[in-house]
Amino acid sequence: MLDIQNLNAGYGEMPVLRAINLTIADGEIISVVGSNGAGKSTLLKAISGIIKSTGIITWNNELLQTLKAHAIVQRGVVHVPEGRKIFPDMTVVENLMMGGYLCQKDRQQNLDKVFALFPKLAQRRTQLGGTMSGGEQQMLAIGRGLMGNPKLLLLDEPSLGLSPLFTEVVFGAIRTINSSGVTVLLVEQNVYQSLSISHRGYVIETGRIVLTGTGEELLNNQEVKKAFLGM
Amino acid sequence: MKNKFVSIVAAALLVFPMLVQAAPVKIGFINSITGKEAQIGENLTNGAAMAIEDLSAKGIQVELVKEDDGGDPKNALAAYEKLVSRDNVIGVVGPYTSGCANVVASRADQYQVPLLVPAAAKEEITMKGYKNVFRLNAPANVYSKVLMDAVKVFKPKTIAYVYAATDFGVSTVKTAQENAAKMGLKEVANEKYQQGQPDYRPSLSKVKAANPDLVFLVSYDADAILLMRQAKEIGLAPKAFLGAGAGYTTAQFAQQTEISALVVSATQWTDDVNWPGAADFGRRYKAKFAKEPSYHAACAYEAMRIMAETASKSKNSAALRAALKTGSWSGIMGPVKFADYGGFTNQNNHPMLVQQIQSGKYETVFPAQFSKKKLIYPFKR
Amino acid sequence: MKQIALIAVLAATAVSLPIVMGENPYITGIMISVLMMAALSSAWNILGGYAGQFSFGHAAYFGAGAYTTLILLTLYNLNPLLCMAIGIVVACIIALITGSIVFRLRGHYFGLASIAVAEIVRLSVLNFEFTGGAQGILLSDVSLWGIDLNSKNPFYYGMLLVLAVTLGITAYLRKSKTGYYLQAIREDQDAAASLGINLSFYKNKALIISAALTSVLGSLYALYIRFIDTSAVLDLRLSIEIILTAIIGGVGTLWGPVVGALLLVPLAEMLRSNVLGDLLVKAGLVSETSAIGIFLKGNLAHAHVLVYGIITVLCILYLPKGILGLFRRVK
Amino acid sequence: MSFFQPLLSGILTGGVYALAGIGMSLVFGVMNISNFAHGDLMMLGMYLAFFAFTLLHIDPYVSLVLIIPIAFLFGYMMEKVFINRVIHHPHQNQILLTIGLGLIMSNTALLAFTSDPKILTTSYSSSAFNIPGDISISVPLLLSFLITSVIIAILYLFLSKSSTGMALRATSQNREAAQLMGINVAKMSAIAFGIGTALAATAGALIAPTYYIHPLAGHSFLLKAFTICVLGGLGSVVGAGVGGIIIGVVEAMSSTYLSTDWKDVIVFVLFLGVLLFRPQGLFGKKGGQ
Repeated sequence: MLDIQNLNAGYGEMPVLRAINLTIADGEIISVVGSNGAGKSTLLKAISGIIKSTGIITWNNELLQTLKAHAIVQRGVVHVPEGRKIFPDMTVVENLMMGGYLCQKDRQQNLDKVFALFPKLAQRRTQLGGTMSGGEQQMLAIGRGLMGNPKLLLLDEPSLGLSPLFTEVVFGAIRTINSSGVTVLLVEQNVYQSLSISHRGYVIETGRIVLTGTGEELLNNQEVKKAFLGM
Repeated sequence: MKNKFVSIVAAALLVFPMLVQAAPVKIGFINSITGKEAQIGENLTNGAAMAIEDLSAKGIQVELVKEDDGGDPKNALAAYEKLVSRDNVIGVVGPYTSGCANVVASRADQYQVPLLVPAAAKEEITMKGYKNVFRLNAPANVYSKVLMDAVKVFKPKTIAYVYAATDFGVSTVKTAQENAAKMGLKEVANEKYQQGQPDYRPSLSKVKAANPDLVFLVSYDADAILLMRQAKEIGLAPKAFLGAGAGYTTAQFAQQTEISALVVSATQWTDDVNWPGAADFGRRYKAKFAKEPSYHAACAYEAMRIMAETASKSKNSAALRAALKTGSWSGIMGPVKFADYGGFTNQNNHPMLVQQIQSGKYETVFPAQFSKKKLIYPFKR
Repeated sequence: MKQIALIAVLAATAVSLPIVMGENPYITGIMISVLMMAALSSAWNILGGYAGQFSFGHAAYFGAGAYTTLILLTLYNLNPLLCMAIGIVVACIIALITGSIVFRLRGHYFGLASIAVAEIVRLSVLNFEFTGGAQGILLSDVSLWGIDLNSKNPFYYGMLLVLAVTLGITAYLRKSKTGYYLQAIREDQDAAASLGINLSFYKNKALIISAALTSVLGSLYALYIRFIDTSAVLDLRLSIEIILTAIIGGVGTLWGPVVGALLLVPLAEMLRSNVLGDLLVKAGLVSETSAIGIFLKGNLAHAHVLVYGIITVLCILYLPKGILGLFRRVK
Repeated sequence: MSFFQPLLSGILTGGVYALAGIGMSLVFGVMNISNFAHGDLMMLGMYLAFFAFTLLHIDPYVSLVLIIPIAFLFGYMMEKVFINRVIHHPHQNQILLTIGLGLIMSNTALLAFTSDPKILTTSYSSSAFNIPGDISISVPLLLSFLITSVIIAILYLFLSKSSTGMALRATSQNREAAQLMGINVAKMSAIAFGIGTALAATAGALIAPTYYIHPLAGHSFLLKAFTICVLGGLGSVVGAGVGGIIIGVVEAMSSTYLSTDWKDVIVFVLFLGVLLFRPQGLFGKKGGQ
């Protein structure tokens, strides 16, 4: 399980996250929701070791902050970044192979799994990543993340800029992934969709956690309704 | 490397005991030890060091203050001003490059400290009427003059120029064009190049297509070898290759017999010339530095010898200037006298030599009174 | 208030220095070099430090001033001040052409393109006849329009004046609208553009101010040394030296370039002339005949560029924000 | 005069330029650093070839089997000790660091080997053969062109097929995403710099028999290498290869049909033209930042 205590992080001298406490049990889907600039992406970057942080982040009782980013991936914590960040001059298959860079022996098996989850990618094997549409890129990005045998999948705004149709596909895939035993930490602006599929959720505002509860509780919370759901 | 270290140690050891004796006069030496010209600078350093050593063996003591200009005129000026105001030298030898020499020469009359230029070729250095500027070597125009004179008897008709886009290259070719015009030579190609290129074949192909009798070249060490290699490759074979100084006068070039055979070049000095001590200097230089002496080394040796000898007899700059102006010397560079002629002031009317690489060796072939061998013309391989 | 007093003291020291020091051409010459490099680096700092546009081709503007001045002087014997003014115009034209090409580019591309432009200028000067080509231009006159060119003081005060003007412009720009816009461009070009800042206008403005000042310094240099060729005034090494001075002092600070020049120029001169070795011997720290003494005396002369390289590397690794960066308060 | 003579000699000379450009391009792509010490690394290769030839009597082309691993290790260490410490610094600091390292290398070489240029004369140094049409082909240039082609082919296969090669490409396309794939980007940088150094040294060794060897000899190739990698598109191996040949041919053609002293100007104008109208290079793809 992931346990975060009193986490502070930021860029340069500008603090973004203040005293965050958060836990995720194995097999859960957890959402962190909040408005733009609240610090959601920063939280994921701190967990995956892209940026430095103070406080404590442990994953299965191991302190993550002493590890380099690539070593954290090795522990099964895989981060699918905001904006997809796929490799534009590589084909779909090459992108997926990069996702399986650390577990090359399971590569074929994982590739089959990803293609079963997103049949569209199978059709586009040799297309260059940079020439795909946003929705296709998002599927590729998630597929690439799955290639690394994740135990905990960190998803950063997977629905950003997607059509409603693709959004459905992506959230459906997240549920499937979770049911295969992968713990998911989901960061979203699409509050309704993400809380609906989550076991629990956290609301983050200007770098602090202001509210927490089950997905359902939060969806029914007046504050959340007013702030995020326009009700 | 080892040799250089030995020479430095030797020079330092020599300088030290002099300090103990009743303060010998100080002279300065500005040279390009670093920068683009460092290679030739090293030859000058060696020549000057040998001069000091020889004089010391004869009991003539001077204190030498060495300065590096890195080939930058601003540094040369700083070096000269340091020498005259901080070190209080009474005379200065140097700088090597024409640009630096130009700048320092233009200040010599201001500080009234005589400057003896050992090897810079640009004519204007001694054409401005500076009273404190003396030059040992022959200026740029003589390089082409002596080469043309050497081949005049064979009545060539056409000439092509291939030269580096440097001060020396451009000035020498300019005077060569004047001399060629006087001889009625027709210019059929003119190829100026930037140094450091790996491929000169297109230029050389153009020259080959023009089929000249003479190919007049001005290059530095490395590009001389490169040019001649590529000339051989594409089959450029004029009646004569005339190399003006620098790259065509090095031992390294002569060793490349495949490409250097029979190349004619102009030089300030050779070790087989019949000037007093020239052969001996060549031998000792080779023994000491494990390489052939270049004319730059000989120029620096003679300039340093003349400066140090004269300075040790003069107690101040004014006396030194007068002694340089009126004196005459004879040594490895032949007779030396700083005279005013043809627009020059304090210029040694140095007779340049023409040499040809015959069987892998430089042989002096012109003027007749200094040479033992004859020029082989036309060029055949 | 304290700042004004400090500046006044600095100014008074700078103005009175040649009088106090007396006529020592060597020391005055070095001080002229310090002032010139400080001014060059400050002028570059307006574009490189405040607008964040790292030009590696400032030698082109320096050369434009130097060449225009000497060509006009030797050919037409114009008033030196007029020559300088025309030099500024030439530099500004080159700057405008450069700006219209290179300001569309960012990051590495900008730096590389500025080198390419400067190289085109250098090679053109080298190939043309009227510029003296590889032979360079020698100014034979020793006095011009009543100025004794052999005297150091006019150049000392000339360079000092340009430095003061450059620092003044920098200080003014910092507080002005233009200054804020330039700093916005430095921090984030896209964000600045989205705020409605005309990127190309302000970048070109900074470039032209910087180029004009650099050109004046080129003119002064040409009159001071009285001989120029492409390797002295148009070389890439000069551009690099200007940047290095700014970085070592502190990029994007008012006084950084001055501090950088005060440190680097005397250091380079001490290495070049081997004063360092001499001083160690004179101080009795090293015996002249000992192995170290001989090595210092003999080899330091060969190794001074090597030492310069080592200092560059150490500064970039350990002082990436420059000397003034060490003291700058955290914002 | 034949049109094919300059064309051919331009293509062959361009091969060596290409190798220098590819090394630069790889470093540029993976690390986003302009390496101003690249010319000095070429110089390193020249001296290695020279000493292998004079001391060990190994042919300069054969000596590549020694030079490539030595240069790779040297570059790898150089990245570990110096370059990686400025990888997140502003560009200008990175550039000045490489300039400083270049100064250290060239001036150390000056102290160690003196400024006398060394000439490496092999039995084939100035040999050529003629093909119909009175065109002469330089033997050493042809050999080095062939070796360059083989090296480029190997490099291409390495980058497109091997796992490490693909990780290098991934790092060059998106450093942060590569990190999230579990790729050790710091190690990739060191490998890229090692390969870049090995390629520079190879280019130096290949040119040594037809050029001269001097502590500052690499500097003539520095700006050309930059031009080539921009022309071909940053990080594109094939692009840099073609870019090198284009530069070689443009130089040869402009000195044949225009004038020798303006050929460098023409190359720089071409460079600016490409930057303006096709900043991603002739082979770079749009969108690939």
